Amino acid sequence: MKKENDHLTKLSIMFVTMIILTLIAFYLVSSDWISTNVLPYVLLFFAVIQVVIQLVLFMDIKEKEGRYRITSVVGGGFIALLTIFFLALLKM
Amino acid sequence: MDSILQYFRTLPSDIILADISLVIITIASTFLLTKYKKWNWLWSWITSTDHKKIGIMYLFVSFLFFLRAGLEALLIRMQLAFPENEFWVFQGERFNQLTSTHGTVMIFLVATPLLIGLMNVIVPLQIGARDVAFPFMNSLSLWLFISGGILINVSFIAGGSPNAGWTTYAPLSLKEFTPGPSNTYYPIGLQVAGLGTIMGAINFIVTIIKMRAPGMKFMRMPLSTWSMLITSVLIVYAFSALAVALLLLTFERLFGTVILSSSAGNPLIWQHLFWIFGHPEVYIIALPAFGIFSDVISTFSKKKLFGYTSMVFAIILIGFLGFMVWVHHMFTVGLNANINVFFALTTMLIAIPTGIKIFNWLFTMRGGSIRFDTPMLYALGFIVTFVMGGVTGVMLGSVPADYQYHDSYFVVAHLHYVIIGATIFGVLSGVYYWWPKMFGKMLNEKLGKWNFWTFVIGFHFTFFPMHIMGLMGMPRRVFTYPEGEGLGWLNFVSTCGAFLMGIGVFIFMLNIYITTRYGKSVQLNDPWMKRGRTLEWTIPSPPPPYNFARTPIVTSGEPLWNAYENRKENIEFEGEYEDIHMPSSSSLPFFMGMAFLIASFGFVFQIWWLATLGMLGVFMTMAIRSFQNKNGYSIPKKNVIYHDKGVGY
Amino acid sequence: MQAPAEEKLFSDKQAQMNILAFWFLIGAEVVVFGCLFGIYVSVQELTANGPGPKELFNLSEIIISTIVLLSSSFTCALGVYTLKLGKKRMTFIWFLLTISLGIGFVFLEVIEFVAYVGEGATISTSAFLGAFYMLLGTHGAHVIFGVVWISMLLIQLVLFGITKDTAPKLFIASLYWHFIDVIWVFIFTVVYLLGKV
Amino acid sequence: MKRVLTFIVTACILSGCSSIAVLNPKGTAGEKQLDLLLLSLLLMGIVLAVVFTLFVRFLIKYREKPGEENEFPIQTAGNKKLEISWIVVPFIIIIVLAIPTFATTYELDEPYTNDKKPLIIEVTGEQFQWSFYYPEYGITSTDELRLPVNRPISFKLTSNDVIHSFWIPQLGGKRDALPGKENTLRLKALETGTYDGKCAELCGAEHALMTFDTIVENKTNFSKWIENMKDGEKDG
Repeated sequence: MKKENDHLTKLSIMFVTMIILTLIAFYLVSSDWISTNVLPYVLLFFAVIQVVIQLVLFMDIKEKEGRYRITSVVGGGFIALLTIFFLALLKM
Repeated sequence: MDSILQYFRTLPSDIILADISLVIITIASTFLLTKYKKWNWLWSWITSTDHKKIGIMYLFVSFLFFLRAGLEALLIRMQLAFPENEFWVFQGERFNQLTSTHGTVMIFLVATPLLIGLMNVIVPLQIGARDVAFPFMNSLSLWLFISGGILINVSFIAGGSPNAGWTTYAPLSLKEFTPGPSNTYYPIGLQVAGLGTIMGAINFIVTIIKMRAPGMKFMRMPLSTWSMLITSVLIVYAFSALAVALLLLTFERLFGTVILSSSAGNPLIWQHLFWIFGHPEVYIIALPAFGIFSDVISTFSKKKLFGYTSMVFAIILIGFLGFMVWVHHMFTVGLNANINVFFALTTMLIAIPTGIKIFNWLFTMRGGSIRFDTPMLYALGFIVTFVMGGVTGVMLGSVPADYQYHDSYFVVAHLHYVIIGATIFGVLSGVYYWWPKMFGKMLNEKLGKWNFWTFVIGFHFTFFPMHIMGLMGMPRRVFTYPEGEGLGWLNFVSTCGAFLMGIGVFIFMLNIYITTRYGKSVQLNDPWMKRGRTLEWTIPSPPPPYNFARTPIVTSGEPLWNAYENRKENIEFEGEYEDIHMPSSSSLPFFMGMAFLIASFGFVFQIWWLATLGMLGVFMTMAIRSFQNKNGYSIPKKNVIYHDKGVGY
Repeated sequence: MQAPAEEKLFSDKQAQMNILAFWFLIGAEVVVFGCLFGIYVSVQELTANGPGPKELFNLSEIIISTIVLLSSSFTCALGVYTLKLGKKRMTFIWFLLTISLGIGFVFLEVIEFVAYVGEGATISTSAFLGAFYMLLGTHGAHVIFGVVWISMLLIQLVLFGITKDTAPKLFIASLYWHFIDVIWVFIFTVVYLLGKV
Repeated sequence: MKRVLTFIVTACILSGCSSIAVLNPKGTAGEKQLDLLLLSLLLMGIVLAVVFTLFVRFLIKYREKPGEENEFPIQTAGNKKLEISWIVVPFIIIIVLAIPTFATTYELDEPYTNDKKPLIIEVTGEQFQWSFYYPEYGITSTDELRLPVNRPISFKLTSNDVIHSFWIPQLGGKRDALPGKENTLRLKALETGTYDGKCAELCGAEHALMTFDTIVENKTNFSKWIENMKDGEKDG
């Protein structure tokens, strides 16, 4: 039963972390605390942290047959990034 | 009544002809089905969840589409046979419809599903599985493909076919320049078919990962299975990109977004999205063919595939690089030079894994004992044709030279060399090779050879001159060309070649008819004179519904061949007989497909109640499916034993 | 009621295959949303004469819907947690909470869109707005689909209890729900926050 | 090397291929593109020769002879050296092709410096005609493009409706004319004469008819034409 309670605590902590990250991101945008050149990267970094939390903790990506699950998501992510990159270049 | 007559008077004669033949075909098939009391038989196929039957239906339906698009190709060639020709009604607008639907149908509704169909039959047999992972979803994929296919095909007689090329570049494909339902059919029809394709691909992936027979490690899988695994991964990603592109076009045409318009948005977005899908698609339809050829060449040379490991890695590398080259379709749109050279390099790099495969095939034959049966002939024809198409591909990768080739007949020649050379030859090779496995009868060898030679010679006569036409300055998708540019005789040769190909296809159909009608059953597991190497040849032809009475235990990459070498008739089945659970057939996929069809018509013609009705049907069937838990039936052990001990056949 | 162990609930081969298949579907969806983001990013600045992200978005409203959706993801995780313990009642409650929060999110989004349209920011005003509505609309449609789907499964949960059939289905639906949340994190960051930078 | 290539071209022309526009360029860009075409053709010819030789040899040597039906040939799994060789050799071929490809791509992309006095022509495609505006002289011509020989030309391409593609095969490769965007194509005509110009991107019903004549003239004739056009515009 202890192991299960641990899991529950972990879930709750991570949930709180996500909320806090969101609020920090929100605060950073509404204040001039970080220069606008760096800010996008900081915000994207926060987003990536949240995604990793979701994938690993909530979605059990590393459990059974984790390598297929990770391959699938990473492959999709790679192609998505490629697409976004070249579509963003069209702005120029 | 007068107005209806008036309407028919305004129709072009080709559409009237299509209408009439549609009516005749409907009446004739209804009559025949009723006369021979075959409605139940038809229904048992429609609702089947057996991967072999679904595969055969895939093959059948896409072959019908192949005939349609092939007929269009002949019409195109007739219009272009002479300079300044005016054949029937196919000039200008109607010629654009011809080329657009020819391309769309051939790529989406012929090449892709033909291979999926063949692999649907073969992959589970090759890995020693009783069915695919999701038999229900398999049937659903089929019916979504058929619905999408019907939609694209019916556009011809209901409102006009797509007419902006198979690539449907914006802004030409937008409402502003092509009003009416024509180019709305394209995104919606392909969306439905594409959805089915993605499901099918996921099905293959899970089947191959999870349903292999005990002992069949990844590196023991036959090449057909390997290539289908990689192809399925490509489909999952590439068709998703296509889905977004199509969604975007749908929004542009139906809901008034302005993302692709030249004034408020950027039409190049379409080109990027389309080719992010479009280039991997080329490998989606080439890789399974490579797999088929690997198996066929190895079988008919009596040799183990040369460099198996490097073949597998070549496939993976091609799949990966396939996603990195799409901008070579856009070299002339004026992106900056850095982007162009990057994609030129990746394009050329693809030649390396492809070269690995070609040489491995050649060296598989070395030291073997080669028989020239029809499947092997197609494989050999493929090597010649595909190498030629491949080298022009490298030439096209050279950016500045591509400024000359781009959108000219040189490209038309190249793409037909690659796609017909790989996919169509591959499917024909595979169909000849596995026909006895699917139907228990050998296709006639003599007609097969006639089929091969007419088709291949016709092919080279049709497409080789196109290289030269392109270099002479003939742009693609033109319905006419002036006299005095020297293009006349080349085009005429090309047209003659196209008719020779048509004869080839006719002989193929004749072969199927004669074989089905008069052919003898083969009665053997391995009808290719003890040359079979892989698991599909260890079971009866045609296989029982459950494929393997006992699960085979695999100890090498070519279990059957190893058994032959040890002077045995078949591999040892070591597993126990047991009750076999079979998925029950279901009519839901059919109804879901039809609901999608109804909804699609609603969307195309913007009849919103019809669209809503159709979508409701879709969700209803999905909900019903969600509540179905236990389904399927059991074949008792004693029946399985009875059949397997050789009493049944 | 005896709690079925987690291993038993998901040990069925078919269930494992379903879960694996769903992960590949997620891979496909990643590309779908990647492309939608790509479209959005490339036309972000083409606002024609209509409002741009800076004028349009009101972050304090967005933060509420973000927290609503994040919480639904958390309740969903709790639902799976109790599901694995075999607690039917708690599972039901957590998932019910999840879909209620989902409905709340959709409600907030609809209000937001209605307000925008009221300001004259419609789907055909500019390329930017077109891409915005397409991205958000696709995400919203996913949320609605998820709500309907989980409701369906909850009915089954009530009818059949936690079995080898219902448990994997709920688990897969939870994966779907988390995935929607992942996408929202990016929408929140790329569309709303970066739109304001 | 160049000599061999020239020989091939000459042989080609003698045998009646002079009508193959791309192989018979009269413009700077077209010449560079032809060089690349020939280089890639040569390299690929080598590949084809190797493959077809092996192919024919293996087919003849290893076909099944009567009486061999039940024999078991020796099974070989592969050969490291051979497999590596057909990774390395194609790689070298690709490098040989890639370097001039890169160089030419950047070269063709390079803007003209002002001291070269390029003639700027603003080309607009619309369904289904081409118009050419010469800002230097303030004149516009439709479906007829006149160029002075030996003067660098900078085409500014755009479109009024859908995507078109501007192509004069004998002078050089094509470039798309996009609505709402400007593309540049640079070349220099090296010989007087009349060349066909076309639209290479499907643009609607009369795509095939969207052609224009390109007339390359010497300096005096070109000036005369300019004067005529100016008079014509005044009269009109």
